[in-house]
Amino acid sequence: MIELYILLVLMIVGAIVAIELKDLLSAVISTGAVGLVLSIVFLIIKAPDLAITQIVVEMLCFIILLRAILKKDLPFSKTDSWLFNTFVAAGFIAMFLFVAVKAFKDLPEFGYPIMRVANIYLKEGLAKTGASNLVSSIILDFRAYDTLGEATILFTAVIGVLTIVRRIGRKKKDEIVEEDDE
Amino acid sequence: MLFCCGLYCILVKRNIIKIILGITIAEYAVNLFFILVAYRMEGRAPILSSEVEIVNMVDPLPQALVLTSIVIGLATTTMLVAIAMRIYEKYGTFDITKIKELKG
Amino acid sequence: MIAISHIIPLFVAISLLGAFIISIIGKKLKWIPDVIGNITTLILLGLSILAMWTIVTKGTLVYSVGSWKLPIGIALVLDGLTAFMLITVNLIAFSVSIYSISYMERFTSKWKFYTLFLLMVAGMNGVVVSGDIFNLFVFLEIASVASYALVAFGTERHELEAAFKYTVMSSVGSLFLLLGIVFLYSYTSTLNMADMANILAQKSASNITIMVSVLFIMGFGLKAALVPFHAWLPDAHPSAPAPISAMLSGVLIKSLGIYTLCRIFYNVIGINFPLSSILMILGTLSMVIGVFLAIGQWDFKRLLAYHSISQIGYVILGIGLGTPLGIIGGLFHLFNHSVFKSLLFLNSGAVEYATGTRDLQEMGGLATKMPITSTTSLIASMSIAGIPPFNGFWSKLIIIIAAVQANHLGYAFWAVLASILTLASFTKVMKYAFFGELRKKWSEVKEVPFFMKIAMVILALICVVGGALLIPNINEVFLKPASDVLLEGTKYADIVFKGIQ
Amino acid sequence: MSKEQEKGMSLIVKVITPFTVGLILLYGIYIVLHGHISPGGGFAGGVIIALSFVHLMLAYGKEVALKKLPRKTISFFESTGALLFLSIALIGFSGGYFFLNFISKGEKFRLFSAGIIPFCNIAISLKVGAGLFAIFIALVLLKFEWEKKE
Repeated sequence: MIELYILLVLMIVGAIVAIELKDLLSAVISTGAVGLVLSIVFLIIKAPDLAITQIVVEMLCFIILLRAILKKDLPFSKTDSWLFNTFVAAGFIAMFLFVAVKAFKDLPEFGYPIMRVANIYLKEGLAKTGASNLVSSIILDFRAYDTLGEATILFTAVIGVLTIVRRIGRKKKDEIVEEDDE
Repeated sequence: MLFCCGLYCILVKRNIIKIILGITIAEYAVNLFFILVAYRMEGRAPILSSEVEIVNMVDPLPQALVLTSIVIGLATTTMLVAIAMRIYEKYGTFDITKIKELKG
Repeated sequence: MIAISHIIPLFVAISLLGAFIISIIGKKLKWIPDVIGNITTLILLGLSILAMWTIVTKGTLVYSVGSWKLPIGIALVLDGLTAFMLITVNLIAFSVSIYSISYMERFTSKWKFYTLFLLMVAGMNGVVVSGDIFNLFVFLEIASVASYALVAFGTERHELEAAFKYTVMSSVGSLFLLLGIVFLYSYTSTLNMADMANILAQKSASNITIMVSVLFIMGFGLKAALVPFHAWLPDAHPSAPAPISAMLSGVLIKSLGIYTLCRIFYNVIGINFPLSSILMILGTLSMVIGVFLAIGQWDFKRLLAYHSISQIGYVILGIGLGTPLGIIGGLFHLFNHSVFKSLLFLNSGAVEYATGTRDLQEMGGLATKMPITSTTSLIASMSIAGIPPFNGFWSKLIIIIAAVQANHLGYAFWAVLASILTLASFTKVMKYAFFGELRKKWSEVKEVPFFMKIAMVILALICVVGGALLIPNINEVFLKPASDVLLEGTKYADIVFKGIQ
Repeated sequence: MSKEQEKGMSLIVKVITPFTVGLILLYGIYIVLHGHISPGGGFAGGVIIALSFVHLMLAYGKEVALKKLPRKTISFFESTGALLFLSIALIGFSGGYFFLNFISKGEKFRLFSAGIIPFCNIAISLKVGAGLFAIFIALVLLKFEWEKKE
């Protein structure tokens, strides 16, 4: 278990570094580091599917973010008048943590989940779907409808990105603009 | 904890890219939390094998859900990056204090 | 014979099918997106009326996807509230899609618009029919992601900025929701809402319930733009193209925010006193602050957006009261608000289409040039301000009566005050935009194209006859089942389990 | 983006890339096809496939990559993947239930088993791969045009 804790601390450190760094490039890179650590954590806590997905998604995010900031690492405007804002945020977070800690006590103990429904999956999954990867059998059979939604979200995002990068959005009145459909 | 870091970042920072990073980190945090609550001591990965029967597998359901939520996060991030890049194109800055055409 | 419950997944499947087909062939042929978009929404409207009929004759229906029985698979539930929301969503979607045939000529890439539009409708229908909490979240995200893109559709700088703000706030809201779902899952170890309600009822109230309630109020409050979380709405709604503003303001914030809020608080967690008073306070705050902010506005669409916040407050107040009359009033006002607010946004779009401005001070005397637009918007304004024969009056009246009956005189007072202020601000709109002297600038202005007129007239007719929904017989069919669902509270679980057999 | 980068990276990268791209693509396909028996699945595989093309593009510049996979083809693949997935659902629907697992389960632990799951995986991977690559291209091209303007 000790390695899990080390990795978690690493993640938190990475996140703080990512937030506090002034340079955008370094910030993006340390976010990438957090993502990679996350995928290792997934591996340790026995979720190989997630580890694979996380690592590739992380790479893609990383590349896209790099694209966005490349050659744009302008100096920040260092206005320090955000002190008030910081206090409000810190207060909010403290409150949130307080409630969360109270709520954690009611959760089942770490490492011993209830697993009511999950046991059904574990017992009958193979017999009913024939897939030995239970995660696959859940996302594509028991809960395939969710996956349809998930695929649709990606589809929506693709169309959305294509929509946003259009050159000319609005036609001027009585003017024929050539449509730039790709 | 990580979630709070992300939240802090969103609330405090005034740079668009930083906000995006904050959202990403907060997403990681929620995903991680979901998997952690489903972890079982001495658990095994939920993949059956033909030779040995494995007992004490971890809960596969949250893993499936987190898979979905990772993809949702990816979709949101790409949308945000696309909007951010267009904003940069129009305004020439990522600093949100300088982007203020709309009030309230 | 195919069982009637098979219509439930069709709500999602048909709209997705339409979206995918448009995205494949819509680029080549210009007329395809219009035709498919409108046919799809028409079919959906028909199906939702059929669904309503089914509810009345057969009662609640439950459909399990992939033939997996309840706790394992995903269940779709069709009950009174669902059918009510389906009709609202699809009615507005249909009229908006007719309207956009002409209006969206102003923008490039119409096929992208229709694809995103149908995806958004699919998302909303999916949210409404879902009986599974994670599934609800997934479809909520579909609708949100589509709406982010639609807000930025014009790709002007202020539109992009509004879209960014909207996206950030809304994704924070989604994160809160996801966190809430995680807590619920680890506490009950199930995702089905009915099952969850059963388990939560067995365990006594605990910190988890409080935590989850807080998270859900924050999350759904962000989606529904209740007052402490409303900052994105006045930017995002005016920036979108007019049909989308109508959709966003008319149905999106309701099906994503209010419907889900009601469903989870009433049917899963179970409403209790502190929760309902929080809802009522939030509702009243939204109501009053929204209307005060609205009075000072000169931008037509921004003014409407602030009024949306205020009217959402009415709905939440009515639902938060928790008495039968209050819930009926809240739901009825939800429907009415969808109709007249969409109509007003369409009107503002029509004015913008004809004159090119949204600033009320520049308009004036448009009534002579655009008779249909001005008549319909007169009807809608009277309706939103609560003038007797129109539908807005009845629903506000019911909410206020309910508040008085429940001994919440303070809330009733604020509701009346907000209503008066609404009337004042719409008098201003009518005076500056449509009546008064005709300015020289607008002497060339023409009435909007045919399809836009049709859409506006349909909605205006509904506004006029909307009050008739209260006549007992119709009421039995339309509103009663919906409010019953909320009143039954956590008995929801038993009904769903019964429905599965 | 400077001219140099439009053409691609250095010689070393260009020589190595053909090998690695093929391997990455193969690995992606492997992950997709074995999604139901080992970790992985449509999403991971699809992303890996997209990444292999992204890799090609980074190494050689956009012309080569776009020649291999023109934009029309991408958007076609994407929509087809989505439709395929929906139609799997609808075929099941005709058999009685939405998303009914209508193909026989087959022998356990073999490649051809588990009913509709492999097919779903393939559809999703098509969609995800093409979709993500489309996003990537859209963002990259946006940047090119913008820099031209300056």
